[in-house]
Parts: sequence; C-alpha cells; structure tokens
Amino acid sequence: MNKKYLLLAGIAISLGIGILFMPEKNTEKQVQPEQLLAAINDPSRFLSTDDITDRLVKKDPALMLIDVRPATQFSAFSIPGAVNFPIDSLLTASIQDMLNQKEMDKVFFSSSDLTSDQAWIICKRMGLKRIYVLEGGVNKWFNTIVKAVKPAETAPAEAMELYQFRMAACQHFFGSREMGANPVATAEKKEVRVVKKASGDKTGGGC
Amino acid sequence: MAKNKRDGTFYINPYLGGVLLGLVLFGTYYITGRGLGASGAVKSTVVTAVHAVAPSHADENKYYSKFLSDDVSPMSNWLVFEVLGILAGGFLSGTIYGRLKLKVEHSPKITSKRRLIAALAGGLLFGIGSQFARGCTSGAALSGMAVLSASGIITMMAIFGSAYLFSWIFKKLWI
Amino acid sequence: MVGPLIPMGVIPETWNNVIALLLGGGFGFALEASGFSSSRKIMGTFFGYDFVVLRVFFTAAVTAMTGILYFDYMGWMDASMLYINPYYVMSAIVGGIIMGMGFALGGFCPGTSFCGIAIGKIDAMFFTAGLFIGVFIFSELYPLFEGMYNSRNLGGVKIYELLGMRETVFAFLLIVAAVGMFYGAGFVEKKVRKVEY
Amino acid sequence: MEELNKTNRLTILVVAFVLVIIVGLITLRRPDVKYTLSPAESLGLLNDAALVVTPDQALTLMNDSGGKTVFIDVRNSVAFERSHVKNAINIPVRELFAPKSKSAFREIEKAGQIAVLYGETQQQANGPWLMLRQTGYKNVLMFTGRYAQLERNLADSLLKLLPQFSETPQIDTAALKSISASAGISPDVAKTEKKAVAPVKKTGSSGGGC
Repeated sequence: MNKKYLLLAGIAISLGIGILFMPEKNTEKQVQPEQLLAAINDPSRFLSTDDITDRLVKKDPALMLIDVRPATQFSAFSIPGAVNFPIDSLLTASIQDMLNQKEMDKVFFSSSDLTSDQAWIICKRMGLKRIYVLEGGVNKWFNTIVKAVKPAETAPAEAMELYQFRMAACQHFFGSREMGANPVATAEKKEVRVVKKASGDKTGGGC
Repeated sequence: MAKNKRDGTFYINPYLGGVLLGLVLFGTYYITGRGLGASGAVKSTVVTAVHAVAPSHADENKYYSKFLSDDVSPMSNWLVFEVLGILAGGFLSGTIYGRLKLKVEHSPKITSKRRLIAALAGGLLFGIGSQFARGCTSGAALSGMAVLSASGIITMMAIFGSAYLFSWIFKKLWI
Repeated sequence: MVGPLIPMGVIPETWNNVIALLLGGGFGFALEASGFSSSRKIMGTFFGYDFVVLRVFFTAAVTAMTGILYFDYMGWMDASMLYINPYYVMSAIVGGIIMGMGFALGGFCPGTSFCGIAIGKIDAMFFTAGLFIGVFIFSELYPLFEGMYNSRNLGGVKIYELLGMRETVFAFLLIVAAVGMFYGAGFVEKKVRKVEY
Repeated sequence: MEELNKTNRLTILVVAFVLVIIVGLITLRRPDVKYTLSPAESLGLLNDAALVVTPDQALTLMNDSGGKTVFIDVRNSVAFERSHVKNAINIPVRELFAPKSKSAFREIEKAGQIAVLYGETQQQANGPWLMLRQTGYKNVLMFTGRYAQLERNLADSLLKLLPQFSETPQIDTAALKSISASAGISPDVAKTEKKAVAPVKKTGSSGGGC
C-alpha cells in the first residue's frame, strides 16, 4: 500500500492520543474566574423590586423567583409565587436541574441582596444562564411595594405613578380596602395562582 | 488522471471524500449546532403535502400534528434546503466528473424492472425505518457518531448489521 | 466566534436557509465525488469488493468527532449545546434493522439517493419515491407503532455514558478501530473477486 | 481501486486540518487564575463566621498598629481618592486578577498578613472576597459592614440617614396585618394570604429573633 497511508494513520492515531489527554469535561464547563469576575462587576444582574413586581402582576411565565433563605424565613414571609431553594441545598442535582431551564429567568433573592448574590456567583460559576438577583431582596420589596410611601403633593408625576403602581400591585397580592371598586385588582386576583402554578409546572418539567 | 477524469469512472479517494464529508459535518455542527440529515426533509414534505391535501386528517393524526405548528410551515425546515443543496452539490460533482446520464444502474443478472421494484421497496422500508429511528444513515448514524450519541452508534450498528445479513439474502440483486 | 454560531446568536436565524443550502451542497458534492451516487458501489461494502462506504463513513465520523472534541477543548465551540438525538432503545434498534433491510434491497440511503437523482439515476428516483411512501405509511399507521416509538426514552445520552467510559477513551478507541477497519478493508478487497460495475 | 492511489489532495487536506488544530492549541490561552475550591466547598465558605470581619472587629483591627491587617478597598479609584481607610490598598473589583493586584496579594500572603476586603457596602466586597477565596487565597476576610462604618467621622451621622437592608428579615408585620385584615378576603386570595401572612404572627411574637 501507499506509504502515505502510514503517515495518515499515524496522524489519526496521534490526534486520538491527543484526545486522550484532554481533561474531564465537567470541570471545564464552569465559567472561568476571569469571566466570572467580569460578570460580578457587571450590575446588570440586579433587577429592581418594581421590575419584578411588574412582571409578577403581568404573570410573566418566564419568571422564576427563588428564595434562597432558610425554609423558616421562607414560610414566615416571602414574595408571592416564589419557590424556596435554601442556599445550602443549591448544588443538589434536582435543584440544579430546575435552575438549568434555558427559557426561564431565574431571580434569586434573600432578605437583602447579599446571600442571593452569593448564590448567584456560585450558580454563575456553574455555567447557569439567565440568572439574576433581586436588588434589595425581600426587605426592600416589602418596604417599597407593600409599604409604599405616598409621595408629597409637590412630587413629580412619575413618583405619583410609581406609587399608584405599587399600591395596585400590593392590592393584587394581598387584597385591599378598595377591592371590588377597582376592576384591575379583582381581575388580577386569580393571576396570583396562575403565576404560582406556572412556576410549579416549569419546575416539575425540569426533572 | 486528466484523461479519465471526465469519463464517469473517476472517483476521489474515499478517505479524501470522508475528510471532506467530515469537515462539512463538522461545519454543520459548528454553525448550526445540529447534524446533517436527509430523511427529515422527506418527512417535512410528506407532512406538508398531507396537510395541503387533507388538513383535518393531518391535524387528527398524532404523528403529523407533532410536526405541524400554526406559525411555521414544516416546509421551511432547514433540512429541505439542505436537501436542495445536496441535489445541487451532487449535480456539480456529476458535471465535473462526467457522470450526468439518465440510466438505471443494475447488476447484469437482473432486469431494469426488477431493480426498480427493489429500489422502490428498499426506499419504502428505509422510509419506515428512518421514522422509527428518528433519522437515517446521515441524520442519526453519521451525525450521531460525530457527537458520540448513543442513538447514533446503536442505529449505525443496527443498520449495517442487518444490511450485511439481508444483502446476502438479496445477493442476486447485486452480484 | 464561539460556536455553534446560530444557537449562540452570532449568525441571525434568517441566514439559516442559505447556510443549509451551502452545507447541503458540500454534503452532496462529497457524497457524489466519492461514488455514493452508485448503488452498486455502495453495496460493494457488503460483498467485500469495494469498501468505499466504510471508508467515507468512518473517516467522516472520526474527522467531525475530532474537530468537535478539539474545538470544544480549545473553547472555540460549546459541545454541550449540540443537538443530541434522544435514544429510544427499542425504536432505534427496530428502525435500524428495517433500514438495513431497505439498504440491502434498495442499495441507497436517503442522502445518497438524492445524489443519485442529481446525476440522473432512475433507480435513485424510485428509491426516493419509496421513501415518501414509506414515511407516509408510517405516519398513517403511527397509532400502531406509537407504543414502541415512544418506549424507553433515555434522552440525549452519549454512548460513553452508557458504557461507563470516559469520553476521551471512547474517542481514542473509535479512531483506532477506524484505522484498523481501514486496514482490514484493504486486506479483504484484495482477496475478494472484483466486480465490474 | 485506483482512486486509493491518489493521496496528494487527501494529505494536503489532512495536514491543513491538523495545522488548524495545532495553531489552535498553541494559541490556546490557559487561564492563569484557577479555582482551587469546588462549588460545594465555596458554598461552605458562606456560613463560616471566621472568614468575615464585623464592624466592631474592624475598628479594633484598625487601631491595632501591629501591621497584621491590610485593608483592601475594592471601590473605584475616585471613591478611594476621596477618602479611604488609613494605609488601605485600592484594588477595584475589575482589577482583582490584574498582575499588579496578584503581586500585592502575594506579598500580603508572604508577610503573613491578613487582607480585609471592604466596599461601599458588604455586597460590593462580597464578590471579590468570594472570588479570591475560590481561587486559593486563604488569608482574605470580608468586612460585613459598609464603608461608612469604618470612616469614624462619617460613621455616626451617615449611617442613620441611609436605609439599610440586611440579611435579617425586616418585615413589618403590623403593616402587613393591617392590609390583610382590612381586605375583604375572597377565597381565591385566601390561599396565598394564609401562607404568606399567618406564620408572620409567630415571628412577631417571638420578637423577630432571627
């Protein structure tokens, strides 16, 4: 046979030997430290409480709110529609599967945004996509949305609009005095459940 | 080489063909993230045709309706364009190497008619089999092997294993 | 330029069809130029007088696999984003066996039959007509096959995971096996009586 | 089989393919920063109180002139210029893995000192701290307060003005109760209501201990 085939076979085998020396895949799939640092330095991962509230009220099916606090704090109070993945259990296979849904926006939150940001860093390192942090966490959410402060009469129109939006959202989640009189609030009542159901369905489909 | 290049008997070195094909396959994966395929185009065409002739029937059938969605016509499936490309590429190669000729290729021991019937039957079986295996030799076996998928390699072994067996049974058709 | 380009959004989806046409052209050219438009040449693999299918098929698979593995290693493409056909144990094997039978009868596979059509092979046209009828029959009788078609889905599993091997080891063994087969093929070809076609 | 004898183009193609791979391998930039902790180990860091410095501890460390502690300011250079902890080194977040920063950390490590990272808020120091810990620095601590708490003249006045959100739940149960109590609860909402509201009373009675 042609001598060149020996050469070609040699090339093929040596490429194969090269493959043998490649490291195991799963460690390589992590985001490298330098990229991770760049991601940490990028504040676009923070979503505001108003933004999240807006999406909750509009029952965005791609929104998945994740409470990373311990179960006791979660059961005490949490944002409606959130699921509870305590930060210690974040790396378990079933939770990673749920977080690995490409079509969902996963938003971590804790009481403030520290623990949630730590969860975000670990998950980002694991190569998860479309993950975010709720800026200020439940505390800020509670204080801006549930306890929305009425702006002064002299405040600009935007501030008043924001206040009205927050009040409406609060009614949407927890009901209110003017219920019945406000068609928006009644119409949206059912949607709280839809949001929950949607997120439940999605997480179920993950495994 | 230049002399016999155009008389239709010239073929490129099979390893060269293999490397070329491998690079095309690799390019397909690199660009689209999916492998090559051929039977998918047939499926798309059948689904579209059935849908055009009998829309209600297509919607009722569970298999057709899997591939019918309201917004995107299955005909726009990129495999169809890929098959058009195959036809163009094959035609180009046939032109270069002088193989363009309308004919029935068959073993001297059998008639053209027999060959055509066998080809039709073979195509029919291949059509059924490719739906079972979710891809044909190119879509499931070749593309699957490139990414080392289990379905690709198992399908490849099943195809070649049974083809070896049956080719001896149908030996008369060939030699 | 980290691949795969279209899923990564480097190339807009609107280019899909143009790319499909070009890649298909390359595919068709490689097949035809290697002789896959001739059913008797293809069948040579099974009777031992011409191993062109074996050579092209395995060279292509090994080349593409090597390219993907190296590009993934070098970070030029993300192999985890590649589409993996789901592995349905029963239907893959049954489908493979049926296809093998069709292969032995028809002498083509779908891709090569399109090449045959391109250069005017009438038998390839009949084969393709058969393909359409076959797909149609399958779809019409789908309720009969549904159970088997959907049974035992293992998902997009890789062969080395199934065998409990490391990917790199399996890839290396595949390359060695391919080279060994090429050597064996040359050996068999010398022994077997030539067939004119 | 004469086509098997024509190998020139094949050889050229294969060699070109191999060349691309070789060029790729040569130009491959190995990341010079590597993780030394697995994700699970990093997760374990988060609950370790020995890895953080509370504001009280920080103030004692600042007064202690033994030179055992180096404060690292991860804020941007403008904020650093305006004011910073005495003798602090400025390493903005984005420059954490720059060669200059690495040599600085190496020196600190060599001198047996301890680096305390602080930012405008704890949140800002958190990322760099976790990154350094994950990439193998064992002498890096995180300051758990905000920068204002380190700045003596600012500490008392500013701290009260800024709203603070800490990891302690700060849910005003009274406000929530008043909202839900006054609402005519329909059966639809009741489900969410109960789940969200009822346990709050419990934490309220326990004095918000957690």
